[in-house]
Amino acid sequence: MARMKFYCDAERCIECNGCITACKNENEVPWGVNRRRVVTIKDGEPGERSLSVACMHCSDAPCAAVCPVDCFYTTDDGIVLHDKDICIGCGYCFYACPFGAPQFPSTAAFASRGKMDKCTFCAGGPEETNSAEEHTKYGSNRIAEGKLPLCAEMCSTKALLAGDADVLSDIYRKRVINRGASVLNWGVQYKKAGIDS
Amino acid sequence: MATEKNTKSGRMRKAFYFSILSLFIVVALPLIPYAIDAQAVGGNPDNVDKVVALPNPAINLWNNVRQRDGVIQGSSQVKSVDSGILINKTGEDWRRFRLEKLVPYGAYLMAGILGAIILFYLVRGKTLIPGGHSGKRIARFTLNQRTAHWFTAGVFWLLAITGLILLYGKFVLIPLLGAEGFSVTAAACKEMHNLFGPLFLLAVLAMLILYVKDNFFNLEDLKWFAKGGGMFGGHVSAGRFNAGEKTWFWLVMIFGIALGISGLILEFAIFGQGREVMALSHVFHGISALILISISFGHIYLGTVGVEGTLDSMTTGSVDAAWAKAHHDHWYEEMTGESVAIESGETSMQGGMAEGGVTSPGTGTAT
Amino acid sequence: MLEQLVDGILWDIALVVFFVGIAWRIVDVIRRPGRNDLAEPRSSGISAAIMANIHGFFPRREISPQIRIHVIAGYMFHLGLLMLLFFAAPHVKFIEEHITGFGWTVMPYWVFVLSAIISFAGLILLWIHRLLNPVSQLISKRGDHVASILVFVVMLTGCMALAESSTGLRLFHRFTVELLMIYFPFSALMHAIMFVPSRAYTGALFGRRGVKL
Amino acid sequence: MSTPLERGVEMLKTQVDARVESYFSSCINCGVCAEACLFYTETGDPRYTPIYKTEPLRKVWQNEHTLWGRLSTGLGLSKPMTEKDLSDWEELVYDGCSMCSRCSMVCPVGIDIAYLIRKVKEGLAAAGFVPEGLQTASERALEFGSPMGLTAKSLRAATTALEKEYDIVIPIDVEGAEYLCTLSSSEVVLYSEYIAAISKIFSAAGLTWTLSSKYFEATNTGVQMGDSSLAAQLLERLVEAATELKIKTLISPECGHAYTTIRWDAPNILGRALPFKVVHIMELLEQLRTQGKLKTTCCFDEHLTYHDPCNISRRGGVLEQPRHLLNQVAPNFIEMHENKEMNWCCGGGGGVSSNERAEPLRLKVFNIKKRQLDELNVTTLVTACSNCRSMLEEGLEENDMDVSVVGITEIIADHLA
Repeated sequence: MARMKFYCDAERCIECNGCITACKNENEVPWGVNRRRVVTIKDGEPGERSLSVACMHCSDAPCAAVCPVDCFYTTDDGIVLHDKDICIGCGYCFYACPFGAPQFPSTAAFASRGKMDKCTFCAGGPEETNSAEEHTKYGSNRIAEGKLPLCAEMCSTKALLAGDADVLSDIYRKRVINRGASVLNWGVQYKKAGIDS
Repeated sequence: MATEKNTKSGRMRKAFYFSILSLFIVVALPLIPYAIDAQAVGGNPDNVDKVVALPNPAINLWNNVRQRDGVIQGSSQVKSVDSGILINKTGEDWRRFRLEKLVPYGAYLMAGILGAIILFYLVRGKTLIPGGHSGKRIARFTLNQRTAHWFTAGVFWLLAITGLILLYGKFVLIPLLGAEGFSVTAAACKEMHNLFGPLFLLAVLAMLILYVKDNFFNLEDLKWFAKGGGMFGGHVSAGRFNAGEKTWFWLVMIFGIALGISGLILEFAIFGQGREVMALSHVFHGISALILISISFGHIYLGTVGVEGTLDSMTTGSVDAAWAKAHHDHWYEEMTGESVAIESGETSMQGGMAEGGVTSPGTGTAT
Repeated sequence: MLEQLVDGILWDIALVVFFVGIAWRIVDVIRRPGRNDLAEPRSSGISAAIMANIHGFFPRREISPQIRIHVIAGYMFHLGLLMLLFFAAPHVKFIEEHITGFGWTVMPYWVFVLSAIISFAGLILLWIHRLLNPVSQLISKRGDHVASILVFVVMLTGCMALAESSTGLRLFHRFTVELLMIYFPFSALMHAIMFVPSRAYTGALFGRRGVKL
Repeated sequence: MSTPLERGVEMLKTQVDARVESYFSSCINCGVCAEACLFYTETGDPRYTPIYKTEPLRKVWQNEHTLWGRLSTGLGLSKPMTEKDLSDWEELVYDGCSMCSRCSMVCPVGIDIAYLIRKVKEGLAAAGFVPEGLQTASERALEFGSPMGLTAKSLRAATTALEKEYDIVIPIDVEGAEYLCTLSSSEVVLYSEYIAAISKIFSAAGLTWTLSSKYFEATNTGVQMGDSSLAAQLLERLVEAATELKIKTLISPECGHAYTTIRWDAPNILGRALPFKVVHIMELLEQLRTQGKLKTTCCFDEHLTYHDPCNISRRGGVLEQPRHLLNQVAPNFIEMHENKEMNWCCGGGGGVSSNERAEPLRLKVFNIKKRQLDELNVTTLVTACSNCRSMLEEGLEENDMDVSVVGITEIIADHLA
């Protein structure tokens, strides 16, 4: 049984925002809704890094925990999805999520929040698979077609990886070895680069 | 004229019951179909399989990002609230607070105070007017004051009910109605809550203007507190409002305004306020709401079944002279010019307690 | 099933009762002896009737202090309600689809919220005042309370359905509206229409005598 | 023979016309009218709320003309009217309402409540629930032609006395005179100065005028107690007397309800337009002034104010004339705070004055007038209605206020050039 995850390699991400474009295009999300975003820290300084962030499909998702109407559920692939027919747009998941994944289409000034929208790992939603309704509500369902999320597929530097956690771990392990050091030992590897300073 | 009066108050009572009934119907009716199919299906099939946790490569990465204080604030081409923030640290604390503190302790608080009131009633029973009605009436509240009071009360309860449904529905109603059914209730409640919220702030401000005059504390109130509002015997004198009522008034003002402001911050998310601010306002909102609701039980109890003759002051606007003499002797003196001899024992003690109790059951159990 | 009932037959019934009922009430007034005034008038009764209808919207300076709450709450409720009724997006859409066939500009969401809040405040104030003020307490009939509560319920279900997320709530709102429409012609709610002839009659009577209402 | 109750209810049923229907259909029981009614503001008793006084008629309308009413009557659920109701409302309507119609001015949906009260009175009168003061007055009016029981003889006596006193001529029964002066009997008994005054003014202005010994009474108890048939009888006599003398214009005296009755209601009660013009004495005086036939000298220096008689100003429409006239002779004329169509009633209109039972209430509600006068501290109070005049005098005496009450005509007469 697979468990789907994203992994964004800060060493590779070049902040091209291709993933965002791919996502928007594939899922036709409305204006103001950004299921994925690229955050750059130390922009233009030594040690600049970029990360492509979206729903991380947590194993024990905080959003699901706080949701007052229980609209979240986890698929067999470990993808965290939600039911827009149940969501009441209270915004609690947005407060709780560490990654700022939940998005709300603000209807107007005096925004009463609309239904929450977030990255579905291109796995659609509770509606019938690949139905028109599913597409309008949740975007495309590539997983059902045996494909991975388009953002990752599109990533030109292969910084953004999507797929089964184990596979990702292997890839990542290989990279670390090839890179001759772990991204995790920032201190060792990048002292000269002065990330810590 | 007497019959006249009865029919009048009768009409009023009927009108009140009718309105409450219809409000209940409004909230309950749309649920029926869901309740039925919830029986059939038995909860919703979703949110099942919890997955075995395998280590995720991203975990280490994000842990590192976390530890690197100060640099979680980046920039992003995506322009929206908090889009530049790499990771939201307050989220977890807020979630913990809501699920592990607010929900359980709120429930304990309300249940505790309700229990205390019931216990108190069983022990003490209704506080009667010593010597019964004198027939002489003294004007207590003006029409405007009463209107403001009932306006506030009405809006308060509408908000309280909808708010509590949103807070506890997940644990109480979802098992009954299923997620779909409850979603309908919750959506309705959210809309009502949002629409009536601003009204409550206005109502509270109106109350402040109309009632603040006689609600400033004075030395007499120290005595009142010292004697615990007469809970432990002894006569407690009081002016127009006793210390208990004053405390209630200021609680309503402080928590009411806190509720209103935090509510506005939560409702109108159009001024770019971030998650931290919202989570914080939510904390304030929840705490103030639960405190006000719990203490209002005491207030309602003492205003209606708890103390004979108190309700009149808010319905007809006048009270029986004997009531005033027993519970607000100094006010009685300034209203009538007669002086009141310190009565000993039971009656006056109950008298003191009558209004004093407004907060005492609350403080009794909340702490 | 429930949907067909509420959206279909019940709605049609409500429409018919509403309009036929109102028409019947108006005819009921007209067909009675209106006894045209034989006394030779000082000034035109018709213009006075029209003026009376206009002046009626502005309380007389002499008693406005005593009736401040009636006036303020009354205007809050009625103006708010009119805004909601005719300029709320869903209503305009509905009218366009089911009645007129054409629509008009709708108010932005925040104006909607504002008018909803205002008219709720007005309605609650008016009703509480009716219950507390000894005068209106004495003269109020059962119908007045029923009307107040019914309107409140309709507005409440309306704002419950605000999210437009569930059919259940929408149907419930429409159901209450239909109840209101059926109740309207036979209740004090008729004042919404009858105030016009009433003001006209009185205005004419005083106008012909040279007194401005 | 039906019971009084049935007679009353039957009569009330016949009273429901287009206006009543529209008025009751638009009433929302807001209670605004109460704030305009001196009987409510001065007593604070909600039962004096104007619209509440129309309850009997409303009940009939409810049961006969509304769906719910018909349903519940059909099912026998509606509470039928009782003798008790009628007697209760007799007191409310005859003692607690002076038909001043101030409430009609403020009703947000424009209900003419006085009009409804008038119809309630029809019902009560038909059922015989009328205060005995009014009852006897109307009997006297039928028998002698005047509620005070004055006859032509007593009129002659009065006029001859006046002629001696002021050496003036008071023409009686002069055929073809231009003007016929009608009187309210209190003007013969209490305020005969009025008769002297008009005689002076008319001779000064050179008008031909006369009194009628056949029927001189202007007041109409039928209207006061709300019995249209009686009102019609009395009016017929008046019209007959007037037509016999072939006069062109009938002058309504300083009496409120007399003016509204003859000028505005008579044609509708009789169902035909009158063969002569009807003017109030003030209208005539103002007309003479503008024609230059009425020259006055200065000055009446007293601080004075003018009390609008409800039936002449609010319900009669004679608003500006008294002001113009007073400004001629009285430089210190000041207005009351609420005047013209929003004046406060003296408390004795609508037959309350001839109803002894109502006296305590009447004097209580006089407080409003007292307050109005205290604001102004005037020494003289001018009015144009002998009924108001006697009510005001009583009220002032009760509150021992040092204000003298005068009829406007006399002031003018005293200051003829």
